[in-house]
Amino acid sequence: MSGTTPGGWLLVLALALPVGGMLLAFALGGRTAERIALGVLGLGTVLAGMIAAEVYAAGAPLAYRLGGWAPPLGLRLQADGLAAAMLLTAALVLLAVALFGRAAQATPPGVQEARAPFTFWTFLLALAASLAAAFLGGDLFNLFVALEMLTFAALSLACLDGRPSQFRSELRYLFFALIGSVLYLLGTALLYGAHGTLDIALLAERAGADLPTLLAAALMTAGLLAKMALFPLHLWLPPAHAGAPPAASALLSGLVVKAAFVLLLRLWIWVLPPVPAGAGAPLLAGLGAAAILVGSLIALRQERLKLLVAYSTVAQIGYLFLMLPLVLAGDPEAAARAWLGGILQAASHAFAKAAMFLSAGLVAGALGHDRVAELGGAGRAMPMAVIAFGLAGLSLMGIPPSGGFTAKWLLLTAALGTGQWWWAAVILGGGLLTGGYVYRVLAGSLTAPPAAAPRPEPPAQGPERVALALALVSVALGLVPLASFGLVQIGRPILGGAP
Amino acid sequence: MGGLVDWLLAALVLGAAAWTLAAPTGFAAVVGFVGFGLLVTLAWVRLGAVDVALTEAAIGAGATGVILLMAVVRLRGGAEEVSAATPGRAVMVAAGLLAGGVGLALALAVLALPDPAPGLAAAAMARRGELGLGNPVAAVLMGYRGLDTLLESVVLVFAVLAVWSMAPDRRWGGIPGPRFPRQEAGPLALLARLLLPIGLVIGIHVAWVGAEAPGGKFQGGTILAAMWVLAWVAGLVQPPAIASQAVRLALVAGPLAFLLAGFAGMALGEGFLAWPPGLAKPMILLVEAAMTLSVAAALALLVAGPPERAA
Amino acid sequence: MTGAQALLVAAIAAPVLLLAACLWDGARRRMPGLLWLAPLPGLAAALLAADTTPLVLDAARLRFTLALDAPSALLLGAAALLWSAAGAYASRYMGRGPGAERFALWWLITLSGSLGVFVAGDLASFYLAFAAVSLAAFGLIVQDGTPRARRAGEVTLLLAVMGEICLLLAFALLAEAVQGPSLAIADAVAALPGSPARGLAVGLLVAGFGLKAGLVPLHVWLPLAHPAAPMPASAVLSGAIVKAGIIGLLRFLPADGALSDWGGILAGIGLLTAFWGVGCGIVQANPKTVLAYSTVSQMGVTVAALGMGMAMAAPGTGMAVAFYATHHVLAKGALFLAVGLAAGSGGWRRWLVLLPALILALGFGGLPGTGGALAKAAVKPQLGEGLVGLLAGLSAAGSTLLMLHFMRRLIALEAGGTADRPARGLLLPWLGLAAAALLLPWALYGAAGLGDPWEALGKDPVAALWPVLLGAALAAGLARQDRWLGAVPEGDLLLLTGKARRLGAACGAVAVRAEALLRAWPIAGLALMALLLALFGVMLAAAA
Amino acid sequence: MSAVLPYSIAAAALVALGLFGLVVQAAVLRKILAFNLLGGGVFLLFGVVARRGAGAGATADPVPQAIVITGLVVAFAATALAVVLALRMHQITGAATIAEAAEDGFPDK
Repeated sequence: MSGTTPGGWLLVLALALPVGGMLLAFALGGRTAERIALGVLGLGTVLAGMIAAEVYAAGAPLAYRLGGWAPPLGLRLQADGLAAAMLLTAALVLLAVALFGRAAQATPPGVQEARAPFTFWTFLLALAASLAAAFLGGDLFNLFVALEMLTFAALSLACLDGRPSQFRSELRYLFFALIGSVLYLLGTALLYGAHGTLDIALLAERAGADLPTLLAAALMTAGLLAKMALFPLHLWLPPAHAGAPPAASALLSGLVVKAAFVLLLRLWIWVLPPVPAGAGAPLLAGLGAAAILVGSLIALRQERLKLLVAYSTVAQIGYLFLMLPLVLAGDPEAAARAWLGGILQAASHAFAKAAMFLSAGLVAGALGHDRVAELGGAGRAMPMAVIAFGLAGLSLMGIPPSGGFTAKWLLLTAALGTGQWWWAAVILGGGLLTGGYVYRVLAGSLTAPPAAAPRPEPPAQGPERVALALALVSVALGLVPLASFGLVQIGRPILGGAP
Repeated sequence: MGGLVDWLLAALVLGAAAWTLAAPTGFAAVVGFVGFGLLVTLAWVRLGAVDVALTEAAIGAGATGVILLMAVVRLRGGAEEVSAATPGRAVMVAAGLLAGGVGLALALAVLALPDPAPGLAAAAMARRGELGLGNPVAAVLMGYRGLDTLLESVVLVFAVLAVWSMAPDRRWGGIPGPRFPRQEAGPLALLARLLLPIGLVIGIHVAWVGAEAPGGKFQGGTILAAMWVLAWVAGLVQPPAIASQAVRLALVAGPLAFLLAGFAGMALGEGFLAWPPGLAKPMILLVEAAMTLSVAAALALLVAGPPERAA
Repeated sequence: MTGAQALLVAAIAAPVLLLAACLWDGARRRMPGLLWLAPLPGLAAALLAADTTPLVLDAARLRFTLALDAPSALLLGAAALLWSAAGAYASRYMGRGPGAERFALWWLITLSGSLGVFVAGDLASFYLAFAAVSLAAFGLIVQDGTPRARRAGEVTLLLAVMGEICLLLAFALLAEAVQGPSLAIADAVAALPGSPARGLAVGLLVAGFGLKAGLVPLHVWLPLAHPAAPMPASAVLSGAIVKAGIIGLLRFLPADGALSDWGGILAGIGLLTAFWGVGCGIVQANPKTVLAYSTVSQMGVTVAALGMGMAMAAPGTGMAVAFYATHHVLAKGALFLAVGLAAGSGGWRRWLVLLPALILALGFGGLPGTGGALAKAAVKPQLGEGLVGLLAGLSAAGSTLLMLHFMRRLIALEAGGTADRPARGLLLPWLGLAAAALLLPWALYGAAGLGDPWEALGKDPVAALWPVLLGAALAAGLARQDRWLGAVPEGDLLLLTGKARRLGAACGAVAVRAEALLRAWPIAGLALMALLLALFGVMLAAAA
Repeated sequence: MSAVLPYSIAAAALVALGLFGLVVQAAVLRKILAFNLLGGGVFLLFGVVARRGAGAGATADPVPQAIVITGLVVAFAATALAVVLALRMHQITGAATIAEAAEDGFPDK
């Protein structure tokens, strides 16, 4: 488990490439940063694809022992199915956002370097590096550093517009994220004190249901929930995600919250013993259910498009937690379904939400506002963006044949299979509410424009295509035969056993 | 009577912390915090962690204290807003109970930690020779857990750029922080002139000895940064414009050198971030030198803040 | 893959490919004129591929299965015919331009789903097809963009999504009941009676499909939506799309007596729906609304026949019900086309519309010699005896009354000038479809294995005739009672939902206020710490 | 080993104080201070863990020590960022707290 596997060097490259790219982009500055970012993210997508293929072909996780030191003393990088799938998702979304940003975040002509574009491109690479570190890390403290990298990158991207009103919401974001980090770190201190290691695989063998381990798990979980904005800890998310420029919002909503979720899974599925985990999981899933219902209800009543999409993220995060009690219920078949369903939900939401924020940004940019009640004419002026929003909405609702549908179907049957029908009710009710807010936007943008309104400026085709492509990927995930998703099961510990 | 000293120190630490929370003015609170940092430094010494004590003194109390003091001067007023936003008694009581509950649970968990404590002291001591390092903490930072250190030095670059990016658009590329008038005479100027050379020597020394004795790049870099801040506040030096290529290179030199050394390990040694046998010590010293430069530059620029003036 | 299986694929692929072709501007501009072509492979499949071996792709995990049993083939053929005729009608009716192109897109999506439900052989593809036909119909309904159409579309969409939710849950229960990974409908139906959640699953299926088929009280969207859509869309909505619900009930509920208890319940709901539709329909002024209520009533009869068949475990119920529904596909579709023509023609040409319409209309009451009479004869084994027989006869009388009311409202539409001639592009599809509705049942009766049509009609002429006469007499008696017109609004029971809407709005307001409170910094901080301690406590308690 | 008991209790109490301060103190500067107290408690806990693991010639387990050094630098960077955000907010809006305010809206672009 701790040795380097064939193909392990891919993991080193997947992490070192964006780190090095970020440093070079920062040093060289200006337009070079954009060029480096596009190149690195393109290469990163290839690497992520190779890693996924390698894991799938080997049927076992890839691992790399850093510096030749074996855990517990040394660190290792590892890519199981979960990491490979999330890495690939992240790489694709990052690349799409980079392509989108070529128009929106170009350095203005006549300037050598400008604040927003330079920050955007450098932090795009920074985000890629942070995500790679978070997905591939095999040590809980190393993952803490990755979380901190992520916080800095995300915060700066959220601040990109530099609007005066933004600093307050970003401070709220920063403080909450910092509390989350510190609680997480506190947990690692207890775990190290109790077990003398922070390596996940070793902890999985050593951790029992003792007092320090349980408190550590509670602390780290609370910290990660704060970073994921699980209801009712979501105070910072709507203003931060809605206030950022579209390209940044797409990353924040689509990817950043997922990184904390992967850490949460590492903690709950790998480290924690099944009995306490099984007892705690319904609590988390209950909050997830509340997130789905409250978040969707609030989204339904938002007057601003970007806030609506942000609250939709609050709701969709809730779905991720429904998988916990299903995976931990003790039925291997249902556990495999729920596991796949949860990860598919994370991936398809990443694509769909990125598509939604990008197209919402295009619509808002063209109309000059993002009031939901006054979207008339948007469908005529930019059909591609509105179609992208609609397709992404279908995926979020769980309408077939979308990735969201397959995800919800898997969670649904797992819920029924383990006799936990109440989660099924939540999944379905959430779908209905989601339909409500997606409908509001679509119906609004398909009406005729008010007579007095100026004709909206149609956006450039390129960004519109990117948004549409992301939405199509989110839908196409539902057309992939389930058997090909065996990837995500690789390396998942079967309940009670070692990984 | 070590026990009594420790109890006293712990009580003082808590007292300073309570003062920091309850102090009537922001300035008093920050002063309390600096005191807290110094007391915690002593605690680290008592806990046998001299490396941490140095870092705590340099960064925890020193550098943090400096930016907070500079902030408290600029953050004036707002008393009404603060009192309006302060929660009512019910929330206070609830917060007290819940925070106390967390503290209590934590204390119980610490007491329940296994005895003898599992740990990696023996392993870390045993294998530091392979790196040619006498200081086991340095062996952890540069060897066993090198990736943490690499990523953390990258975090510093993130932080600097994040701070810069808070500037208004038109100030991009300009000079960070306020301008301090040049002090030809007076205590500050004297201090700066006297301390500067000594500080530089101490900083480089601390960074240098880190391989064998307590010390290292973070502590050394912090001392260097502190010297620069002193000279800046005394008006002797100007922060460089953030568009300057030299500044950028200084910031990324450390992590970039670490990364390259990592790949060298892939080519020559056991893998990424492995130090090639025989070359370990010189390469580590080289990387540490670059890291010291980058840490000093990053900390100094974090203190200076976002660009506020045109270059 | 055999040729017959290829036809099954083509039935779905044709509209999907045309849809894909719309990505090109040239194809999109021409698409309104090509709509009539899209269902033709489906028609061919119905004629040539019935009862072929199911086509199974990716047998490993997620099975994608196409299958066509005899009852489905019957309905598929009729639906394809209606879609083709209505497509030709739409080509002239909708004209050209962006509006017509948009209409064509929605049309093709709906069409692919509408035909898909007949040939899908596994739960996943059936659900996909059902979702397509339910949700895309929205686009057809709101085509005109009027507030009325929009409201109708919204109600339809809301109920359609709720129907989808019922079905999704039901399908999940079915998939759970099946041993092994198979998602084939046949396996699911076989496992249903023994499933632990049998009652819930059947209830959800009835709700989901009944909603589409317009069973009371889930019918409220139907009289709103069908009249609001443009004429050709109304025709397919009432003729073909509601049959997605019927085919669902037919294919998912075993008719072999395993669910005889549910058969009785279905029969009851069906008969209630049959009379409800008549009662609400005869006070409507708009002929399209009258037709929509007639659809509600007719679907009630269809479901009643199915329910009685399930209760009695009567052999051949599937075919009989499908035959009854097939007649309705053609005749109701044709009548909607007639409404669009009646206003635009004058003089003697008006009778080209009114006369066939009258015959078709009376056919719903069972006028001897019509296709409708054969349809009634087909379900006689299920609905012919005792109290149920009497009720069925009374409902047929009601249908006669309702359809005569429809004819009166149709005639009341302002006639065109004597020189106004209906466009040929509208007239030919109408006449073709009307002829098919009158004649095809004669050809299909024997082919469907129901016996000799002449013999069936000759068997009990009195029982066949009294409902027609009673209905006609009632119609004559009520001929001048126009003051009741408009007494029941379109969508009758929908009136009662006002309170629910207000309650929902209040809940939303409470949620908004509560959420705003939770977003206050100190409260969120308290929540974080409380959550931490709760989690710790729960886990500690479980571990101890 | 008894020497760690006072610091264990101090660490737990610091965490409680820091959390309390972060939740109830309104002024941004006080929140930043509270965050640092909270962080100090966490690091001190690592110190306790390190001390408990002393042995083999090390006065304290070097691994937690290295973790604290890394953590201290990260915490400083976070503090610097928070200070800059607070200063910019104060500079532009004059605000000294992050209480929800009416103008937390999303102005038209």
